[in-house]
Amino acid sequence: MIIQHPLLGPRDSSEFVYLGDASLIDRPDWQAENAAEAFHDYAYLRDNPAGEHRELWFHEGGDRSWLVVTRNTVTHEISRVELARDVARTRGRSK
Amino acid sequence: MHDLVALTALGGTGPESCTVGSVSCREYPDIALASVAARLGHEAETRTALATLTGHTAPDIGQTSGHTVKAFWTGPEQWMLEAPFETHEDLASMVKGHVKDAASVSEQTDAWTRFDLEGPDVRAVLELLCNLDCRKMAEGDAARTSIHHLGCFVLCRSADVFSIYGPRSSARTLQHAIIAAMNSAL
Amino acid sequence: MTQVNRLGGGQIDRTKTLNFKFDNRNYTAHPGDTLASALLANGVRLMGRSFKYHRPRGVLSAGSEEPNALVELRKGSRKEPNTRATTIEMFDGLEANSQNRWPSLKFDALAINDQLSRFLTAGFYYKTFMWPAVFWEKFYEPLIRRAAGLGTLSMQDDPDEYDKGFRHCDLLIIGAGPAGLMAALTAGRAGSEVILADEDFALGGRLNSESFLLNDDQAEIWVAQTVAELSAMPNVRLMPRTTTIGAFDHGIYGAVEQTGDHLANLPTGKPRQILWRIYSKRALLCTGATERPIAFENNDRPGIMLAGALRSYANRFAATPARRVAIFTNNDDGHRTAADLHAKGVKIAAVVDVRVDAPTSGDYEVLRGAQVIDTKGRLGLAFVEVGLADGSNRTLDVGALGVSGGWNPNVHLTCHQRGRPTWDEGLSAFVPGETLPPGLAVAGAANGIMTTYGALQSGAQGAAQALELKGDLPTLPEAEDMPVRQTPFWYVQGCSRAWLDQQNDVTVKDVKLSHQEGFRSVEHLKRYTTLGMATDQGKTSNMGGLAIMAELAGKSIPETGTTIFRPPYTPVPIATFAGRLKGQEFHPTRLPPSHYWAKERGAVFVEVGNWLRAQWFPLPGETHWRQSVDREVRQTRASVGVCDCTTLGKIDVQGTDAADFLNRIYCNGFAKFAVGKTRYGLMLREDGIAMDDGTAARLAEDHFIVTTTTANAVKVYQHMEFVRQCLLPDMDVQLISTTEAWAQYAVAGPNSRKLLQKIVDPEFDISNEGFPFMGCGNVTVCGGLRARLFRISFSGELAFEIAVPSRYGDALMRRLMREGEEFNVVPYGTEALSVMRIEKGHAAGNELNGTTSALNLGMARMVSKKKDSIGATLSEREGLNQPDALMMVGVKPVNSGDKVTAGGHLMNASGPVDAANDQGYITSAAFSPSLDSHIGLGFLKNGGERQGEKMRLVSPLTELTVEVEIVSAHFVDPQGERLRA
Amino acid sequence: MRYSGFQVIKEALTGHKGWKPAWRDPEPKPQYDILIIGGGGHGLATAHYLAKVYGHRNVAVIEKGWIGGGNVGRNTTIIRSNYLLDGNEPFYEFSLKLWEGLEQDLNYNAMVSQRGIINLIHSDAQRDAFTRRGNAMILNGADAELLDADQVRREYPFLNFNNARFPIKGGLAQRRGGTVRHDAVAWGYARSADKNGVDIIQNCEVTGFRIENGRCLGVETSKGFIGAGKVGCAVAGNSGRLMGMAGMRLPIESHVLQAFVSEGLKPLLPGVITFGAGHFYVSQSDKGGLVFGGDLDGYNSYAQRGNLPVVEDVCEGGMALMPMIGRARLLRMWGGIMDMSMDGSPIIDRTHIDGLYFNGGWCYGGFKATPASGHCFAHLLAKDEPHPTATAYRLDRFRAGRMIDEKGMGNQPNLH
Repeated sequence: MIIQHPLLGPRDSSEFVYLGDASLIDRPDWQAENAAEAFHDYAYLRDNPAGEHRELWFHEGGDRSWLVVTRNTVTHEISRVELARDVARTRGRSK
Repeated sequence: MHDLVALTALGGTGPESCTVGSVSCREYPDIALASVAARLGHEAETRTALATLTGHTAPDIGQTSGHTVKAFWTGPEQWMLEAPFETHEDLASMVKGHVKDAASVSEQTDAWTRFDLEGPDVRAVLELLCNLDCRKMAEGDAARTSIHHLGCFVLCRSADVFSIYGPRSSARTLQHAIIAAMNSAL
Repeated sequence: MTQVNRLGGGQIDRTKTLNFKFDNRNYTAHPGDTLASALLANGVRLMGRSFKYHRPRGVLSAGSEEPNALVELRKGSRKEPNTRATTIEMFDGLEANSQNRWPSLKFDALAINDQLSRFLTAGFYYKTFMWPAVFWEKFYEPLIRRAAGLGTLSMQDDPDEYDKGFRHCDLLIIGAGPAGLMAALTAGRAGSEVILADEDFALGGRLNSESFLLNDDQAEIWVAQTVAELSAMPNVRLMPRTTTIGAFDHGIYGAVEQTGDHLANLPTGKPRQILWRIYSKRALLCTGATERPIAFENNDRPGIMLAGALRSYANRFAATPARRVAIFTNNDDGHRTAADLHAKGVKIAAVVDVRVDAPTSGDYEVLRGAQVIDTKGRLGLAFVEVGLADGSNRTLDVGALGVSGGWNPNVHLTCHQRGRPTWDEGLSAFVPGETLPPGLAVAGAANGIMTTYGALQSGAQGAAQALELKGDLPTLPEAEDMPVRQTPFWYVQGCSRAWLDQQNDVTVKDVKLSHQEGFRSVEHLKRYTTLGMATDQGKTSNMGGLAIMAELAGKSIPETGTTIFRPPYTPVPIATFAGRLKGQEFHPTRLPPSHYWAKERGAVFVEVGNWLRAQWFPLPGETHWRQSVDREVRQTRASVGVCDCTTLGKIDVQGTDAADFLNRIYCNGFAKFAVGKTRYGLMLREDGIAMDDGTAARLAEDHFIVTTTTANAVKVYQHMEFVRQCLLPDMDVQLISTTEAWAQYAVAGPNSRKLLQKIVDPEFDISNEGFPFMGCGNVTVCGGLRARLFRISFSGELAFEIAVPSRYGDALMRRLMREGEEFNVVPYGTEALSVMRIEKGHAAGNELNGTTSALNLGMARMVSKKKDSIGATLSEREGLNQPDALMMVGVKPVNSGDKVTAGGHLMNASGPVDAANDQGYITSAAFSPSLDSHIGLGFLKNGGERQGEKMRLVSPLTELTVEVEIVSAHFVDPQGERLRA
Repeated sequence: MRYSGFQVIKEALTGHKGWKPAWRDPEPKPQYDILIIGGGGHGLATAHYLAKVYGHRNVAVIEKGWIGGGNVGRNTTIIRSNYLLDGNEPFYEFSLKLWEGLEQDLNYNAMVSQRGIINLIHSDAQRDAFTRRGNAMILNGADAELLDADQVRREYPFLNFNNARFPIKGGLAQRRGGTVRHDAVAWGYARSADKNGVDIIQNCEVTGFRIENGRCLGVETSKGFIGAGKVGCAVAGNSGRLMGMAGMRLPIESHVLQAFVSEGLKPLLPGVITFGAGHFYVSQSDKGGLVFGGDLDGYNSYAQRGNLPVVEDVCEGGMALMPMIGRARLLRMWGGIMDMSMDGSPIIDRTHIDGLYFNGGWCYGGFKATPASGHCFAHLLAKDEPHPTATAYRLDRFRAGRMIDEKGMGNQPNLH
């Protein structure tokens, strides 16, 4: 596969390491009421869609960026690639 | 001045080199390296500091620039600086002196081994080594890629001169891969 | 032997004669021949035996679709079984042997299977060989295995080199027939980066096999001119002998170039084959079509082949299987073969055409509305039995029969991303479907355009569209443009032993049985009968089987379905996919800075991941490794030892938020600790299980050096980048690995300080007061070399780790040895390192095995509840906090001299020994010179409470039971006085 | 009709007129006691044991395509019970014992071939881990044997002992391990279940569940609504898709695992061989093909196809371990969809919806588990309590912190 790196352009997916669903960015609040339940769902439950999937790839053999790749799990078509750091910020993560 | 004898990454007191057909491969130990990563919110200062250090604006993505001290892009707001070893052995602290708290600086000199490939058919060798579109690479281009399972930097110095930086501890493996490709392609 | 069946003309170089051997007989050939064409020219029709019935077989085709003529090429370690004679480019000295026969090709004992064929129908083995059960492995299976299989491997290592490479292009053109050549011309002249790949050694495709004209010239002349023009273009790369094997995601194609297979010997350093990963913006599939046979009784005899193949042998290779031949066809293309062979002086006994309105094509007899109903000839075709339109029979006395059932477009690569071809009524064949691999277009016969002019035109248009070229296309040569219509004729009614899959011996009868037993979906048919599962992947057989199943099911062919094709297009040597990454080059080898010095010292080395580390340093007279290791341990604990620990991961963590960042990464507190200090840290995975441990040294307010275990260096770095970029994007932290930049040595033992005081420059105070336990800092050594010093200990002794730039690592080690002589310094390897850490009770890889929590490791109290750190929350789940949870303990044999086995399980002193009573297991074991006893670390249920308990350590696997006592994991210096000395 | 050598001869002599379809092709009834979704190995095995062991005859198996078309039709056919953890080993040993009697049980020759399996050892740490595993196997009543380097060399002289990057230091062997003709497993179970009255309904795709106040009443299908007292789902690979229709999120990701077969060769490999320093395992089929595989492609996928990097990775492993296969040709590659669970172990359990039961998360170990999975799922469906060997395969084990993590990789499915 070829991932259109937002900074580097087309790069072979073999340069990347795959982690999984991009929802791993949305780490729950450790002090919340239902923290235990929330962390269980966060760590273990997946939508696992047959279709569009937002997922995390690490450019190990490149610039060491984490990317959020939107890829169809049936056709492997990639429709969007973003820097995970930007996505994390838009999803309200900070320090 | 200390009296410890340095070894090259290949384990010799001097660099190794070999030639196949029109292409030569030379180990290049006489280089000092330091990585520079801009601190959050200090990207502009860092670039300015790099400009004064290299005498050239900080290189853009996939680029390299500079004169005695050269810089090439390694990641978002992150660069690697190159300078002659004999004059800049302690490059990192010199650079840190310039960038101060605008950037994090880390000595990288001996993290890497460098091989310079030179010759008219050098690109025929490179296409057996890495998936970069080497035929399209021009002077000043730099990219990280994987060679023989090793994370390497490939820099295009001129039409028929390329530098390959690979992990120091795997210098033997990298050299073997390069020479095998030279024998195969040439 | 002379080339009795060599004809005039053809594209072979008669000025050179090549010698070759088949089944140890000598023959001659010419450059331009394949093994198959050369054998035919030499009057050899019998080339192989079939898989199941061991029927005599010759060539069916003239290309890579060949199911029959499989041979063992070359000898010794270079033997290649199952090699298609039709694609072997002739070279001088070639040697090949027939396969799957014994004792000889002519007399094959297992031909008996042919007599037993009525018992050996499709799937018979599912219904028998069941009693008695033990007989299967002992008797039935070995029998079946020996009969099955085709060629034999040499069982020797493949001595050849292979390569892999990468190429990039705007347009990849797959197939260099009329469509491909015209496409290349169009794209090449437009200046695009073009790769034109073809499996054949001669570009031109079918044009090389046809007699018709392009622009009033022989087609081969136009081919030569076009190839010449293309080779002169710097932007066009011609890749003959290159099979495009697969269409993978996002325009990446796999292609195998046969760089050495046509050579008698490989030049040194040159690869036999290269696997190219071709990165294409667009691709054009111009792979032409494959002729399909007609099934009739005994249609598999040597001499019976596809009519187009017969034509290829005559026109391109100037060879014929016989001087007197017949044609069996349902379409006009069969007549073209007759005409061409007739023109070459081959006698055409008759053209048997199933059509009553068949045309007259030349000066020979055409039997209209006739069908071939049987054939005779044991090792080669002798007679053809024809059923005539009037119901009477005629016997033709011929040595060869050309069969044409029409042509199937080669759609294979269009299916590689699971696209399904669609049925074309006019052609009665499958053509490329709606969903193609993105970026791929199809031209020429592969797209169902069956005329030469149409192929040329669609090639040019295909290239223009793919590259969005404006302006006029190159002018096309004049070429035949006869509309082609194929009316299907799959098999002759009433036949039963009529072969569909010739290699796997699947006949019309088998398909009928499969239908009768309910295996009616195409996939069931394939799997039950093995139709299309042979080395040719059903290129000539799938359609026939499918058509017959459709007829039996009373459905149309598209209703019955189609089987899609998978990569590779043709079989590829496993070595080609590995390239150079074999033997010692399988993985990179990482050498620590002291490697060359250690080699001089005669160290014994061991692989630790990709690292090669010194395991121990034997001295003259030491005959057993234990002697060396015990000495290294004793000497280190008694005085001082040095060990290269460069392999530990080192991550440079900088930034104003570095401390907060580490506080999140480690489960124990990290917020406040002083510059110049080092702290032990435990990292959890988010699931609360220990990921890795190490130390963090604070060199400055905003600068830490984090160490990881050797094994987890890469994983931990990824994890830290994940937390930095995805979870804490606004923290000011920068990370970079510095593992290889610094040569780092552990200097351990009561005299380690004394030794280092001779190395570290005097202005640095490393006394216990000036540089206490867990201290760290920048120093200089040997008169000014920058270095880093850490006072940390893995061995449990007073110890330091000293780091200098890697290039000076060798020199520093030599200096430590020289300056250490007065203290009787000893270098120690990974074994002694491991013994000492077990004695000290430090957890390592065997304990941090991915299933143990901080609690299991006895560090539950380290997990801070006052902060948010990775893994803290999920580490509180009840399943991980059972009262009888496993806890790390030490074990000691009750009877000194008894051995402790890592991997042994712990059982109560009495009671049954089984899984239900399992109490725990031993992770690490060693002989401790310090305690003069074997000792071990392990995990024991409720281990915290069980010190002093006697238990049984059992290892049924190694037939061992030892009585052990549970003790503290800290065998040596439990109070840690030595560390602080 | 009973299969036997005698029957084969009789039919041969009478022109094979008497062979009947291996299973009927019925239309679905409106209501069944138990409905199995998924006509793969596990679903068909469940039906067989439900009928034969637990006496349930009013059972149907519905399959969206043709039976045996899922992973049972596209795997590397290995059977073994060389597991480490208490949650797993008894179950897989139970499975191996069922394999050993399968053909007589089914009256179908699935070519269960116990020619042994060996996991090679390349480091001391690996030996320690395999010793612990071998002991666990024996303590659970399975067979295991620890071989040293010389023993391995004697049994497998063709392995790379002379120029290995990671020298072979021994191996953990299980002599009772081996291979089975995978398609025949599906067909044998189908034929037996059908004989015992189970309806096998092909080309019948589930489009939804009918769930009313917390209870599952049946399924909507391409052939209309089918009612059932209990519905068991056994569609590993597509578990996410199917259970999604019931509104469930699972601790499972779907990944692609590629497998490969070479051209047919005369016998050369004694059994199953697993490389310990790279991603490669191999056996040789009765037809002579080398059947081999390696690691997952590593990304979520339902595409049933993979990409080149893993093909290369697997072949690199093969060449590193046995350079003699270099000139054998890779004939065919294919990809299967794996239900990769969060700890690498399967799930056989009730769901929070009454009458809806789940069997999945088999990762790439599903084939060897087929008989036990069917038997245990049948037990659960028939008795509403887990089979003694499958008590650990709970859906809620992650919430409880009772993972069954053989590889110690944690909650990252593509690492298991």
